[in-house]
Amino acid sequence: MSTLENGTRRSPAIHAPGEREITFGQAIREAIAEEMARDESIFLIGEDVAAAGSVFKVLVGLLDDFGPDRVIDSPISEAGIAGIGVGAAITGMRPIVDIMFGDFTTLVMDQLINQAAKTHYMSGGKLKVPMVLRTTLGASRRSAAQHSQSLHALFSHIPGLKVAMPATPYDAKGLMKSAIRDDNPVVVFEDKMLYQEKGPVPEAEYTLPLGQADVKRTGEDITIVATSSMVYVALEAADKLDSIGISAELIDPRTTNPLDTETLVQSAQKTSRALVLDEGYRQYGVTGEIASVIADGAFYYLDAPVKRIGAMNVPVPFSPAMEDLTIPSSDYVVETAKALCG
Amino acid sequence: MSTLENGTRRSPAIHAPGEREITFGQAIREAIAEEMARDESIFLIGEDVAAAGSVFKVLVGLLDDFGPDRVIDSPISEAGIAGIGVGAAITGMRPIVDIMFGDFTTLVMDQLINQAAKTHYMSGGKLKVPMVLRTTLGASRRSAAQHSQSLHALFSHIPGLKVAMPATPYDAKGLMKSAIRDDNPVVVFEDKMLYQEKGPVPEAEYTLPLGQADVKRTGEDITIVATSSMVYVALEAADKLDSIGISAELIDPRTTNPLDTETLVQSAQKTSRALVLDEGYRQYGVTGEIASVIADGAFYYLDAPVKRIGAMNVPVPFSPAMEDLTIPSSDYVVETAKALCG
Amino acid sequence: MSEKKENMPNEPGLDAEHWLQAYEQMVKIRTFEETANELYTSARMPGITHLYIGEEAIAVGICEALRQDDYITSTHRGHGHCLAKGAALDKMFAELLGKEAGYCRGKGGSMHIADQETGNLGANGIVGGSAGIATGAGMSIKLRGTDQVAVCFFGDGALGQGLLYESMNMAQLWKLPVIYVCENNQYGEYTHNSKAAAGSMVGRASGFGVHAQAIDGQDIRTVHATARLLIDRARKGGGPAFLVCNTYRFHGHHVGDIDRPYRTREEEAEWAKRDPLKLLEDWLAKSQHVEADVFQRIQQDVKTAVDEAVDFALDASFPNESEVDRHVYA
Amino acid sequence: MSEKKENMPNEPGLDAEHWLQAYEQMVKIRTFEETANELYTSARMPGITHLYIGEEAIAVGICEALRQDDYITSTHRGHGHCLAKGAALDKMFAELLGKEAGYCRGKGGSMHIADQETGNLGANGIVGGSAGIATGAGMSIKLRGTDQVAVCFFGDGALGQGLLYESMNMAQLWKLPVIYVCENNQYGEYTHNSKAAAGSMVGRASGFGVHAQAIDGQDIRTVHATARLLIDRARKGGGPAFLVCNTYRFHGHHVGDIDRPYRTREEEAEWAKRDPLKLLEDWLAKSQHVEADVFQRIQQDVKTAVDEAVDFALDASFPNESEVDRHVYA
Ligand SMILES: Cc1ncc(C[n+]2csc(CCOP(=O)(O)OP(=O)(O)O)c2C)c(N)n1
Ligand SMILES: Cc1ncc(C[n+]2csc(CCOP(=O)(O)OP(=O)(O)O)c2C)c(N)n1
Ligand SMILES: [Mg+2]
Ligand SMILES: [Mg+2]
Repeated sequence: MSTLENGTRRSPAIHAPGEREITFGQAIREAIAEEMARDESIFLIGEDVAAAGSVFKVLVGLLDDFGPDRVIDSPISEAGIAGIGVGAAITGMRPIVDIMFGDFTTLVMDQLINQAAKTHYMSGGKLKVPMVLRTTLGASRRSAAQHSQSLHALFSHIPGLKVAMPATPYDAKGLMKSAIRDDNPVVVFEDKMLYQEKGPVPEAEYTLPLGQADVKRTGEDITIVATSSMVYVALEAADKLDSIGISAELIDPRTTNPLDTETLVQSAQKTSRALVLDEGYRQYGVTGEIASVIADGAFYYLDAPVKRIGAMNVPVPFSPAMEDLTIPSSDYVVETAKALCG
Repeated sequence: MSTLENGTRRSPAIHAPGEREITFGQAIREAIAEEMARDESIFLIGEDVAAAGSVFKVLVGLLDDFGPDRVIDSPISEAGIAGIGVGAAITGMRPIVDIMFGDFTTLVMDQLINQAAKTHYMSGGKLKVPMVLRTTLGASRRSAAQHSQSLHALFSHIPGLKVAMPATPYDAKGLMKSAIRDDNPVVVFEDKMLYQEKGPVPEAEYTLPLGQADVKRTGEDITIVATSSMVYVALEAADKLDSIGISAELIDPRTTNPLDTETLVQSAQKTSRALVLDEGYRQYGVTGEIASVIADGAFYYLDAPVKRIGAMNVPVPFSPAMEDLTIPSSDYVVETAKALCG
Repeated sequence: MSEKKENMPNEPGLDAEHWLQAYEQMVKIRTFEETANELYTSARMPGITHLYIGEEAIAVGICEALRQDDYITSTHRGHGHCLAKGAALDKMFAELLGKEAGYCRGKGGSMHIADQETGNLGANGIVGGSAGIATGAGMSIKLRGTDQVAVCFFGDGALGQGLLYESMNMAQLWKLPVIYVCENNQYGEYTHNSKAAAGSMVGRASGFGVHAQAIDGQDIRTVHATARLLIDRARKGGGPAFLVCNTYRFHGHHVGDIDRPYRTREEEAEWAKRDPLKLLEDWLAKSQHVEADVFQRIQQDVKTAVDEAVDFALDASFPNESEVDRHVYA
Repeated sequence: MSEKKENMPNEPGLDAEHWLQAYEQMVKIRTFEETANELYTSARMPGITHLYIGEEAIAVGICEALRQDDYITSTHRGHGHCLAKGAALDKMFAELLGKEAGYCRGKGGSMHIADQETGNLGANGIVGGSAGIATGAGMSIKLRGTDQVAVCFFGDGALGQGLLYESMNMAQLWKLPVIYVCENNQYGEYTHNSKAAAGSMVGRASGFGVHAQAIDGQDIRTVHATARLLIDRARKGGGPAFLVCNTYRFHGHHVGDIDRPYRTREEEAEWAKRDPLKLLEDWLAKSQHVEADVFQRIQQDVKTAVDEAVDFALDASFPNESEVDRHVYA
């Protein structure tokens, strides 16, 4: 996926003939299963992850494959299981802690920010915390304000943590495997609306480095940076832009921390225009960082200000009549891009 | 403080003759005491806030003045007292919840983000949460990674919350009073290194609006935006820049949310150069938002990229030999400003 | 975990009329929930919702012992609490459908219904998330010097949340008038509480010095009598209490949880015998000689009211687009 | 809160030699802490620190019952735990002074000393913050199938943190080998625990089904004997335990807390009579006929070692500037 010939375009959801196609959810499961088979120190803990295979059914089958010692249903104790993750990681295990909805990560902040993220540093490099916290992001499920947030910016802010937010099944598998192998606490955000999304995933084993952006589509006139499911919104927008003669390059950072600033800046230097798209709240979030990085690094190349599109700065409303307004749409991306290129 | 004649400069710590001068800590106490005397629905709750007057001694005397029903020592239960704050606020009180160190706000994230911030919206405007959460920020006390963070960006990201971060005694008093009177949850971050800082504070009552930046110093060549104690670092830098013929305008947003974007952008449009200074971690924090706002709003006026200076992206180290390196210094600000103006 | 101390407190001496009113409330919840389920299965309701069917005796038994100015906090499985505390059917349905006429103008939805007029401080999507809020309401009552009481409803799953213990500790320290009601319906989502809660539920609260007891949550007379005592005690400054009501949700965790592979049909059948509506009906018929047609009339009246409310909600309009960024700040 | 069940378990039949070794460990901690205090008052130590003086019998009594490969988690008042688990004086002082030779290369300081070689998973600046970590270590032990044990030290103030209850619940559910040791020194900072902890400390744990008891924390023989039993039980799969050790910190909350207006000099004098070092000395002298000069020699040897360690630390160099952004990521 990561090397595309100049000028070609390929949606992450469209695959070459003969390639195997699985869903995003299957890709996550496959990554976890492969890693658990490879390394006995990996275990998974969370609410309804074992018998029920998670509320999103993403983990179905793992309990059968690895047994109840390694796939553990926990009480509804987010802080507690995050703490268990940290303690187990420090003492030789590689826990995967499952936090059902990203909104509930508010309950694990102390364990993540003050413990997991700082243990390696505070111990002068002696202890390490090879732990994955996987959780979700994304609105539009009519789940209202406490089940729809995209809180990845909070974690991206904290040194000592890494943050991955895959958009495609291919990226999901490759990044999850790397996250599990990483010796640091890595938070993986999965858009719950993507679990059924299909895409090509090779049978052969592979991993993707954390910190390497992917050019999801090449283009000449404007750089669109998009994360997680916003990649699909951006692709749709790119198609529409294409039809009016604007060629958009689409870059998916894939991890916000580490952030592949080089790829972002180079693209903006090439296209002279940039737009950043992320489903987190717009204010003090991911778009601010990325736009700043580009506005700084490509300053002398830019023909227009870097624009940012995020979730509307409101709690996510329940009513369908309102919820969809809070999420960036491809039309809005097109409008913004047109204005920049106009 | 907020209206300064063009060209004059006045350090927030320097006052006109005859004006009363008190410390930042006294200003905070005075604000709380005045408001508590005015409005019986205000109460204060926190760890060692009553008998001990807080570990920073900022609240000494309040217990005597208002009694143990309104100045309440709590168990070490940050999440619990934040929850109590929300519930009391919904039912007609105006709680001030004291979280001793900003680092411990990681424990109240759910109550702040999922409850306090969203209650008004989720209830369709029926319930409101007039609550203040006061806490600290700032490093350089040799307190190491769990007692030195400046986590205000995390709260600034969340719609429904307001965030104030006063730099001077004058601002501290005026903003604290407004925070207490505000019908929304307001998080007030006080730099613990500023409590002894003196400055002019009128005897007469006043409040300062949340969302209005203050021009702490006017200038022509570069705009320096600085928050909380970074205002002092910026003032020092501005003096040094002055001596080499660079005239810096210093703007203190005073609240990150709401953010007075107009004042920021106008200043940058005037000076054509901008630099943003904040003690939070640099990545995905306050500097990213403010730099983006300026880079966007002043795009066609800027002669150089907007630069950001934040705390180094590392957990705060204990050793004095390292800790000071992580905090922005006036010399570094001068270097950066010189490079921008060069 | 087996702590069914089914001690029946002194009969409060209520007459058949009172119990028929309680019966009507239970029927209202039951019918509301069945209708909500239909709205879901017929794809007329956005999202999902969690049905209270089977647990009605708890909300009604307790809320009938409360005054209008008393407070409750509720959960994701909150319709029963809202209705029992006095919410109107039409605004409830309107909220479930995301309409502007709903309790929260469509912003909250099923999981966030709040209504300050009936003292409902809000349902909550965060398990255990309202323990602090209810305790804060108790603090507010104490500071304002009124004799209100706050009831915190939560499920057995919330026993996993540390906030609950922080809250109970403070409520006991400061003798706040808060009743913590654990609706022990045996499961948190798809996990039985024997796999989630070690030790004794009542013991967890009594360790903090909080008066604690467990009762049969299917028998509204037990629930109500116990609630009266505890609420009265709290009102008089006797401090908080913790009440485990043993119960069962007759449906799945949410409307989409149809197969329920995590529990047996036999277990469900056992509990179905202890349907709270049926139990009250039987008692009223046997001991109070209430005729069968009385129940039928109540059911029919409720059905009519529910149907009207649904029609109202279906016809009601969605909020205006301009509504979306209102009420972020007060 | 008064739960001094001073039940002395069976005498483990240890000889004078063993107790002299324990005595030396206690003296080491005492002397370390007095020296740390001096470093502070003479402005040679950056920041502040929390002294363990008065509580030595707990750390030593428990750690003497642990193997090197057992784990502990510690607190802001952590020097005693670190030393009792086997930390070296010189690296401890070096860390307190922010030197590169310190346990954490100067990055952690007094509040964050960790040493994987002695199984010390780290002191913690967040009250109660290590409850989850210790429990995770217990989980790790269980999954790896070893017979190690993890001890979680915390103060009475940590009883206010919900995480502790979440952790104990899971430890009990899964029978994890974790001993939760509550060092009840009566105060959390400047607040007496009668104002912070309602109910019964042991009751809080036993509510979760966790074996719980309270003992005299000043008598190392009681502490050690109890610890041996509980640790042995945990090692054999008997599950977690909760142990309240009643004690007192002889100094202020931290080195800068000189006036201690929140407690009386009389109370302090009462507790001073129960100095854990003195108690052991007395017992050794009376029952084991150990001569006074033996204690003196131990004290002197320790003093010499501590002095050497301080000199080492004072002479040691600060970390290089380039160290500052190392170890953010592994
Ligand atoms: C903090 C938190 N964790 C997880 C969830 C997901 N969740 C929703 S309901 C539920 C089960 C709650 O069980 P219980 O408290 O017993 O209530 P019941 O559904 O049985 O009425 C879970 C885990 C949540 N909403 N909040
Ligand atoms: C979560 C958290 N809240 C508050 C503090 C500030 N604080 C540091 S030590 C302390 C008192 C702790 O009391 P206790 O647990 O009894 O330990 P002791 O100091 O008595 O040994 C407090 C409140 C903290 N470090 N962490
Ligand atoms: Mg349940
Ligand atoms: Mg203590």
